[in-house]
Amino acid sequence: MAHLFQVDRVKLLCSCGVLKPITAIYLCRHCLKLRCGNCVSHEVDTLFCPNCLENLPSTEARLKRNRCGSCFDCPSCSHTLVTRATSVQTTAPDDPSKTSSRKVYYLTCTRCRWTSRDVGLKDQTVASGGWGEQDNEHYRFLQFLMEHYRALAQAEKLEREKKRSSHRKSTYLSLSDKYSLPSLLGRKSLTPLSPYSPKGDASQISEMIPLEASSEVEGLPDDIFTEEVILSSVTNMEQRMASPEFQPETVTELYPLRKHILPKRSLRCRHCEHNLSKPEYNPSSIKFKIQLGAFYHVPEVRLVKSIVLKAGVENGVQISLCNPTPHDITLALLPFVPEAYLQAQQKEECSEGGLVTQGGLVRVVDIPRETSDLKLTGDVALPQGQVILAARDDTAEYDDHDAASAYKDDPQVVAWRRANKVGMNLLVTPHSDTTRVKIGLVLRYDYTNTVATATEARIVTLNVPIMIDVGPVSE
Amino acid sequence: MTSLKQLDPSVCSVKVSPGAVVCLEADYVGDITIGARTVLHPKARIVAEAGPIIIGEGNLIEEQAQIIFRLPEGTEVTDPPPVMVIGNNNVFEVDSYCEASKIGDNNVLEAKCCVGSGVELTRGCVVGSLCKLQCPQVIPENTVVYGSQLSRRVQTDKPAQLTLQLDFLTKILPNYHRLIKPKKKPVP
Amino acid sequence: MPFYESISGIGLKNEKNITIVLDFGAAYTKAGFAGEYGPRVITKSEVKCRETGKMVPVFNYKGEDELRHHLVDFIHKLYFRSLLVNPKDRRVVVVEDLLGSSLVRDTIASVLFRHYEVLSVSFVPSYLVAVMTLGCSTALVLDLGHNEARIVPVYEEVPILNAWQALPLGAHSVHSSLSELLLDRAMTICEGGEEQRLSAVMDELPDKILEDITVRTCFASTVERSNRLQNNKYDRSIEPPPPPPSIQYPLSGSHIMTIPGTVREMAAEVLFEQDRDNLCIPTMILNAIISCPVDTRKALAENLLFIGGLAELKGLKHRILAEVRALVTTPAYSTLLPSISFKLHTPPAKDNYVSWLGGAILGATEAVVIRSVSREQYLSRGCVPDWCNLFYNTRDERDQKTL
Amino acid sequence: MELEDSYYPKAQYIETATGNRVSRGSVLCGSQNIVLSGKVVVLEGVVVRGDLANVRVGRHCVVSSRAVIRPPFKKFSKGVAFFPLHIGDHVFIGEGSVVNAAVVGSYVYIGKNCVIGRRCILKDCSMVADNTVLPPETVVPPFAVYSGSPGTHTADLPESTQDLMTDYTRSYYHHFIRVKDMPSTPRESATTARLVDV
Repeated sequence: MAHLFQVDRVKLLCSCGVLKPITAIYLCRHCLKLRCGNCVSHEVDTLFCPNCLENLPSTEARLKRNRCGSCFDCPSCSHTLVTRATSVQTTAPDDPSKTSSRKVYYLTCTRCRWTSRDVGLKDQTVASGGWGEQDNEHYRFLQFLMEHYRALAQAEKLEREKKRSSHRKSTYLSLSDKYSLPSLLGRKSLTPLSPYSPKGDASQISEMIPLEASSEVEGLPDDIFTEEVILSSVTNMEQRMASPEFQPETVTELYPLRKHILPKRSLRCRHCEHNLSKPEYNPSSIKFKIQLGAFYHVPEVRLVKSIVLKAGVENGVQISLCNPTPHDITLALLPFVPEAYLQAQQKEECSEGGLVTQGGLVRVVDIPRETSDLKLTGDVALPQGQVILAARDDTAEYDDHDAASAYKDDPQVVAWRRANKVGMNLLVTPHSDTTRVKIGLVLRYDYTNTVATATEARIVTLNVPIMIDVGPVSE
Repeated sequence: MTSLKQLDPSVCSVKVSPGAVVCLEADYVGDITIGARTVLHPKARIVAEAGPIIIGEGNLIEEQAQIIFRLPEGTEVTDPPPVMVIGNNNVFEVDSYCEASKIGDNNVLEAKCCVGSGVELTRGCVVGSLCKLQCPQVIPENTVVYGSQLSRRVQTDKPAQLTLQLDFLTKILPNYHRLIKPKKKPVP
Repeated sequence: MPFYESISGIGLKNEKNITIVLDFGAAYTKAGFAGEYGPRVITKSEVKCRETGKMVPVFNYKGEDELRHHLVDFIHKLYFRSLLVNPKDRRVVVVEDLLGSSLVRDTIASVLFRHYEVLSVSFVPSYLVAVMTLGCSTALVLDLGHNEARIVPVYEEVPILNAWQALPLGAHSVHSSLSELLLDRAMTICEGGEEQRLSAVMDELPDKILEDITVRTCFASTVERSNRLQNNKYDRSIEPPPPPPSIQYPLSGSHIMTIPGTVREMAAEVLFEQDRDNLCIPTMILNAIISCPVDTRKALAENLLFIGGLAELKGLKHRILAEVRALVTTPAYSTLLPSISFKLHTPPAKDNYVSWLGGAILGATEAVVIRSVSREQYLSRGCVPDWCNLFYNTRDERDQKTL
Repeated sequence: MELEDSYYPKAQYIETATGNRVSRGSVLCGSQNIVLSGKVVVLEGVVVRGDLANVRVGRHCVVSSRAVIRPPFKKFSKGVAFFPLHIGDHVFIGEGSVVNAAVVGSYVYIGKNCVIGRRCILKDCSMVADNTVLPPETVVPPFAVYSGSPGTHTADLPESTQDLMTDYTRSYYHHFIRVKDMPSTPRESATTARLVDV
């Protein structure tokens, strides 16, 4: 949805170092830091079928291999299949002279017109379900194989435990056990590459007949040099990969595929383990139990007009600031110096790292710091002084009474004021060697934190670094 | 704009067979013959520039569908002029574009597809939405063309029956739209 | 019904969270759960580039950062579109190529541990686990991948690394050869109905179309026909064999390409043409056997295993075997490998996910618990053990470290 | 980027009491069966087929030029029926798109030149990218972006979609400004019906 207001022209610098548009950034109210998809932990919240929009409990989803029990995809073109009903004339088994009409159902694709009859699947007498599954031809062998290796591994584990209890004097083994280093480290040279050099008592391990190699391999079919190939009867890669276990080669082997389900995701801050976004359970719902998107907690900056900047001179650029919160916001625009900012970040990280090791209870797994292109290609003169953004009020929206008079605005700073929006003029001078101007600024604002635990609203000052892609430069 | 209107005879001549429902509020250019039980929605566009267009029976032509018979640039108009023949029970869905001069029976041109002038649709073919067929070719019977890769397959199902939909539209369209009156004498 | 049954029989029953098995390939990536008999998904190894928004191959990167970005996004897609489980606190088995790049391996580990906070990662060698699917312990594994053909013999469950062979002959080379042949010989029918050479219409064919043509129409010809084709190249008087039928292939709405039958037949020949060092896939097999200890050679030759997506090309296995048998009688090899016979295994899976299946078998056993690097270990060390890193493979060094 | 103003000449649009702005160049067949709930913008060349079945369009929707809104039909063993088509609030329908859906939820964005097949269901906060074909009976779940032919789930929408779409359709309405006369944009004559007085 980035194209709607071209939100990716204005990007916020996340605490992990990634630049993202405001719609992809979150504000953790507990850490009071910006977070993004890159630096939060994603979790599968609920599972649902995207076609019938039914919830699937996770155990059921596991049993059904993440596929819906009632919806099918077309094996030929991947579109959802629909059930068609027709009636057939059947003769009663006891009296061949009597015919009765019976309803039968088959699956058909409204896109490529594939039907379950194409591959010889019998019509079903019930409207939903009843379509069987394909069997893996190697099923029995693989079952044996799995059992065999499982027994082998079990034997190995027992052996290790025996060794551990009998206090051998081999210093190196006990040491490696003590430090619970993986056995990869405990053995020398190539042994770690072989997880199953048979050790221990072979007699305990179940008998398994290995596959035999054969000297004859199936060659090309005889008719390949003479037979015309009908392209539409040979499956393509997508059709094959849609059922990885079977990978049909001709269209006669295409069987209906159960619809793959989708997750609803929730996001969690890695540092404080609080949820940043948690959707409601109902698959059709667009509401959230928890929603800490920056869009709702950080004033949104937008360019008002797309302009082409003139090289070498000051250009007037208008931006709008919008308050999404139900509290008045006092804000100021400050210059952004990437180098200084990065240094401050590093310093902070060091001090934080120290804290973590001292606490030692919860260890935060930090992701590697990202580096973004923070090169500024234009100088900007920011309006001085503070501005108050009116609180968002859905009822007052487009109520035409003059809001501007209520705030004693400095016309040098505020170009216009409308409900919870304010327009501000910036002066941008493009650098000489650039074709596209990017400016940076820091948005300093007073955020009213309404964490449930706090008894009253607390006001904190936040600094949000913002990069704006102002536009191209003309000579 | 309130008085009675009719088609400009200097621009077009539309012969409508009895039983066809042909809305007046569409674009017609040239010599057009429309067969029985054919339903032509408002805002369709039929242009017979190169020669007459003969549309068969039981066709469904939806709004913004275009059937254009136009000679490639630089070719002389021959005498007698070529004829564009559309068979029976074809569907031209919304915003489809057809220049094919030979169309058989039971074909479906889905919404926003485009069939070029050198293409021949035989029978029971389906040209999927947004598919563009421009290379001169004969599409074999029951071929379905679909998707951005213009994948093809042969359908085994019989083409869907149109009659029910046509009956319904025949009943309902006269209530809302001005129609072109059929000729007294059925078109041979 | 195996649809449900396969789940109930899963190992590590005490552990609620089933291990994830990932096999990253240059062209396709296989992902699924341990203990299952097939991967849940085989997907193109492609991600949306963060800058351009275009789909790019995951392992096509300029630097470590880019590779990490690709992997973060790609693994995210695997978890949240296909596997649908929380990555956190779950074990992962990564099927790795022993000859693969260390950077890729380290980055995979870093992404899994740091971004997805997995419980443990176990890198298992693809050649070895592929042999495990056969139930035997010895095989010469030829992996016909996208970029390269690689051989690592496995003897009694130990990969004989010094006998490895690799040549840049993979599906990719078949595609380029196909592209060259088509641009040289194929004709297309254009919008106006006129026939033109393909090269007059376009400079190159997209990879997706080349792959599609290879998969649907190409095959590896027989030795006999191939020889006649080769001879015809040098001596026009020798009759070439009658070509297989050509195919009308619609390129787009405005072009229909005619693929000549000879192109279908010859695209895969590139795998058998000896390069300047007289190397090709058949010689790789024999060279690998020769590099192995004498007493293992017979067993390896009688247990060949061809895996990888390209191995599914029609007639390819047959052709390789035929070429190898012919080659071994030539003076260059007959003295070194006298009276040797070759036998090929048929794995209990499609060729392109044999290694994944091996990983899934291994991942379903207790062994994965012992043989993996846990998150704590990784975070305190900052790297994963690697066989080629002397730090982990020198006894004295290691003893000092652990003391 | 804020939306830029676009202008429309007073003579070419009808503004209703509820604030709908409907181009005179649009075709609303069976207008008694069409409900525009207020502040809906219908641009030139749009076709709405109220004659086939009821069409209800929610508040603050934008229907761009040459789009077609057409109730879907379904065949039964005895006859066919056209189903009513409901479109929610704050929906944007792009240029030249054909909407045959059964239901379009609220806060839905449909791009340019799309085909929404018969009886599709577009849930709230979903999006169909430009040049997408949704085959008949496709369901687009909330927060999904469908694109391609056939439309497949290729991306996800941000959680703030609801407010973005509200803001977008509102801004569109407020930046769609009436002027007395347009500075010479000649109306196309080629596409209008060739009718003459009797």
